[in-house]
Amino acid sequence: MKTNLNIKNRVAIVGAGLTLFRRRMLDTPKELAWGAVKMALESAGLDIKDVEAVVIGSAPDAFDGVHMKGEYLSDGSGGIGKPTMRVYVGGGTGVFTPIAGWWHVASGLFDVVIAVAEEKMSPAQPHPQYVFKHIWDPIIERPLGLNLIWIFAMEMHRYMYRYNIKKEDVALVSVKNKANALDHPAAQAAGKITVDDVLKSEILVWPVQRLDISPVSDGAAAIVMVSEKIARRLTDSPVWVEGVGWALDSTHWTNRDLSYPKYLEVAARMAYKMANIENPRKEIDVAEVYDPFDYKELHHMEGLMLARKGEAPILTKEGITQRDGDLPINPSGGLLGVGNPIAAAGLMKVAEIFWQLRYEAGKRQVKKPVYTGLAQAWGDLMQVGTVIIMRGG
Amino acid sequence: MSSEKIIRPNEVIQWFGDMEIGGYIYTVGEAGERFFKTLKDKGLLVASKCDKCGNKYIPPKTFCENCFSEIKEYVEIEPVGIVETYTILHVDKDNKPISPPIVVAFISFDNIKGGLIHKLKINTNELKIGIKVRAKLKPENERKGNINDIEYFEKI
Amino acid sequence: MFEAASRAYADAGIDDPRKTVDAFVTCEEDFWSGISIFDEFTPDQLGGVYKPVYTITSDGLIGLASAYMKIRTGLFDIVVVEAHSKASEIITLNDIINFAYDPIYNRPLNLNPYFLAGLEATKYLHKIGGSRYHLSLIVEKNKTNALKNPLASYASKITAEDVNKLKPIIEPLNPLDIAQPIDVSIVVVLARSDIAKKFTDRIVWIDGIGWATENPSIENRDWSNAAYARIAANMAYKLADIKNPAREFDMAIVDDKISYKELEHIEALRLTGGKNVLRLLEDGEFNIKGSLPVNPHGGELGVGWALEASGLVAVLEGVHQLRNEAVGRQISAKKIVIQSWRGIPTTTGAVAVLTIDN
Amino acid sequence: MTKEIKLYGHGLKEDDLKRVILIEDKPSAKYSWSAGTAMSRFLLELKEGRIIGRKCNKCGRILIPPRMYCEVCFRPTDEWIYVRDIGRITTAVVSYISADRARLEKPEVVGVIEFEDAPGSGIFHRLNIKPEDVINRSAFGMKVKAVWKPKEQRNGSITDIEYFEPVKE
Repeated sequence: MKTNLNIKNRVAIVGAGLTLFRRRMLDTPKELAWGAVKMALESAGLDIKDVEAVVIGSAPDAFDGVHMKGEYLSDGSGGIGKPTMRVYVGGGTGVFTPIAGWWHVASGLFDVVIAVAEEKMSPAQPHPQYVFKHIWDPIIERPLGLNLIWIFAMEMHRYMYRYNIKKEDVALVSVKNKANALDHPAAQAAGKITVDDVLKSEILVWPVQRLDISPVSDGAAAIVMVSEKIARRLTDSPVWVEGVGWALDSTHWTNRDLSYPKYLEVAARMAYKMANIENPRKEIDVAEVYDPFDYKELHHMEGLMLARKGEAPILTKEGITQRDGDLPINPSGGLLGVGNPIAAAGLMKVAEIFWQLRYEAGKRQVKKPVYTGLAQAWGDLMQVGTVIIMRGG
Repeated sequence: MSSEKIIRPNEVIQWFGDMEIGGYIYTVGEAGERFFKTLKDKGLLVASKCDKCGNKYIPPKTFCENCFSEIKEYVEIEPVGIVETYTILHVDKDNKPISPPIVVAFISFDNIKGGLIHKLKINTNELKIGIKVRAKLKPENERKGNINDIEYFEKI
Repeated sequence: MFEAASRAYADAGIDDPRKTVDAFVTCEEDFWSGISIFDEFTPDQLGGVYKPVYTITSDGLIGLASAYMKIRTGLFDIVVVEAHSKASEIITLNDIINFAYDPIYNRPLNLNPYFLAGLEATKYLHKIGGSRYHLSLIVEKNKTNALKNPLASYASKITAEDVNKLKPIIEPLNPLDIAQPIDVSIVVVLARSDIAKKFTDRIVWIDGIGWATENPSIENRDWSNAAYARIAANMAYKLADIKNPAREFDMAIVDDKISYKELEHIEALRLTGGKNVLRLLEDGEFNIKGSLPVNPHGGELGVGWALEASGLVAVLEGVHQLRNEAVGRQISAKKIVIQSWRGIPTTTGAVAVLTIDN
Repeated sequence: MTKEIKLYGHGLKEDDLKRVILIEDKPSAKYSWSAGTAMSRFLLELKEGRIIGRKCNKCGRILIPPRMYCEVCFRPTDEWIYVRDIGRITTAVVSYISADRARLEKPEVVGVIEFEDAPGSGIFHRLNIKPEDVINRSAFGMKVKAVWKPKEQRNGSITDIEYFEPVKE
């Protein structure tokens, strides 16, 4: 990766908003987007007329049930009469949306940009899972009746086999995140559960059980991104976007080693280089890593080099990733606890780091002092990593 | 900069498939609930009204396009409007000929932003921009709470 | 896609894209491809494995705008933009277009999705005082221009009189008013100015670019102005320091997915200089030999509708013209404007100003 | 942003669906994809009971499924190479649910098989092995061979292979 460090313009996040995350919502997708954008603008002290451009993130059109979903969402997103574009990297979209927001501002073309992510999965019948039938290669994979949980189970099992990880060690992630979510106002799947509850939950595709998985959800999230001069005018506590990175692996997932997310390492190295981070384990104070399944939190910690290969379960067991630990991971409650409206869930993570770095997370505020935070998402065919690094003022 | 015109060689296999699921069920939001329940029960249209900038919208919106405020106020109106523009369709969705052709219009309502797209039952030589039309609703017991509770608009 | 990418890299003087290119953009919608999450299938064919690759679910010119922004940040030097159409693989094209309409207020009417074009065309012709014959003139011009373009699939020697005789399908439109789909793959290599000079001496510059969405709700949009094109043009003109668009461009490529749109877009781009757009059309000013040639390559009516690659088809023609490679249709051009629109039912489009050094 | 803040949105319970307005649609989205040169040959060879890959002479990999270009070297691949239908399991799982999330009576085992003759190249398929061997992880690294459908039943599809099953080392 040849990354040019001549970044001309700094970019700050000055506001964030969320809707509730729920299994199904009455509100239309554009109304959900509006709810999140409205809250983000109010928290930034800005009006819709101040917004110069809009970036929309949303995962497959086949959930909301509208072709050209970016068009459909543009009014609720605040994009009427403005430069508006939708970006898309599958499940990684939630963290990619603010990366696109970053380049809108860092290009010098815009001073105030909204990044909004929305997903309404509930319209898809008879179950949103059906949409995943269509993410496979139509010729060589779909005829085998491939199921989304299968592919993740295959990755999970390869990872567990490679580093000799026990199921109960993975389950700790689910226990932690669902408990963390008890303090989150948007949460859909918070709860006090035990490792035993996870191990006794319905076996879907061994080694995946029901409580290893995040729910399907409707919801939206938004942030306001501004140039340095606007940030200084608006707030004493802007949160700076200091590093962005993303990378895609080959489409051919059966030609990869599934035990390690190398694409995420590539993405993370890009972001760390830009943020001048040499030792992520020491320099990242708090992280929101993508956890649609409990093992993914561990897998991603390793890809982000926050833990050595095979070490993430040990850190988890030692309590280091708890809110009062030395490396708090997913203090929001993550996708496992707050819910998983795909793109919105990724942007929710960015919003959480924003609140953590401003010490505005209330009961979710991590114990240690925080200066540098990271949010990450993952998607496509287990092939894309998206990373954003933020610093407090 | 380069382009490639794709010509498919004969030895390449065609593979048929779809990107369908069991279907979709859409909820209509708070404003949609007001609109369709009023249409069904009273045969009236509902506009939402922004109390900050005064804009009224049909279809009703829960947020104002102009000032982005939340909208909670609704007003009911008679289903009478003006034809803003029209077209005559001689083909159906699959481009198959239809006879008689269908007239479709965009109808606006007095002092309200937006309007409705719907079918128009009219003698085509009377068809022009600016004519006044009224909605012809299905009988009350056949209404289901969707846009087809209006059968068509007709000239008054 | 691999073929188009390889040739684009060769054309740009890039020997090893795996080393040289910093990021890759693809422009596509899932329902055009029949794959939920099309982004999965992009990196391999472009040379983008383990690189920053992403999809813009929009027209190629908007993808180009995203690449332009990325280079301006200073983070990237060389970004590749790809867009394609495999429309021939879509069996139920009209159903998919229909699926872009609002599911609550529009879709249950179960109409041919081009009803919106019929409504807009009626309103627009009413506003400017135009007639069916004006639409036929546009069809004649573009299909005839396309005869000289090897990429064109719908070229013909048809006259406006013949077009006028066709039976309407969606009044006032007849089948020749609507661009028909083609398959194509286009790859553009974009580089920061100082870097570009190391690779080639035939650089085409993006002096300005802009994009905009007007209003997705069809009930709340402007029915007789292409507001999205006007907003996008204002942005692009500001960046390119264009003060008098009617006089500064040697030619224009505007979106003509439906015949009336060509006129609407010419007006939105402020290319008429206060003159009546119908008179300019009647007088042949938009012909290849006219004062402002518009769509000398045949537009989409002549070349075909390339789905999200439409904007890059326009860029391609712009590059050919500026580099003096538009055999048979060459216009002496140093500065041109190109514009794209995503088609019904959208109000999204982009505008770019392209130039070449003397 | 604390727990006390009121967020926008109106959640619906299953029961609420009876009282709210619902609009239904089932779009038609049908395609005829072109399999491409490499995949077409692969499918035709499956019909003959053979597995074929494309070799990149620069990095030396044999790509399965085959591609006409090497994504690592970004150059055209050079030659067609048949590989034996024998490989090793790199990962395997036991599915108790169908693709439609219905409970299966008999659990299914699926996994990725890396071909012995083409290191790094694997395909996804069904496995005829015992679920216990997956759960106790002895399936990892196991040597397996394709079991083909009878020739007359093959139609040039990945399902021409019924499954892979263990072979003696």
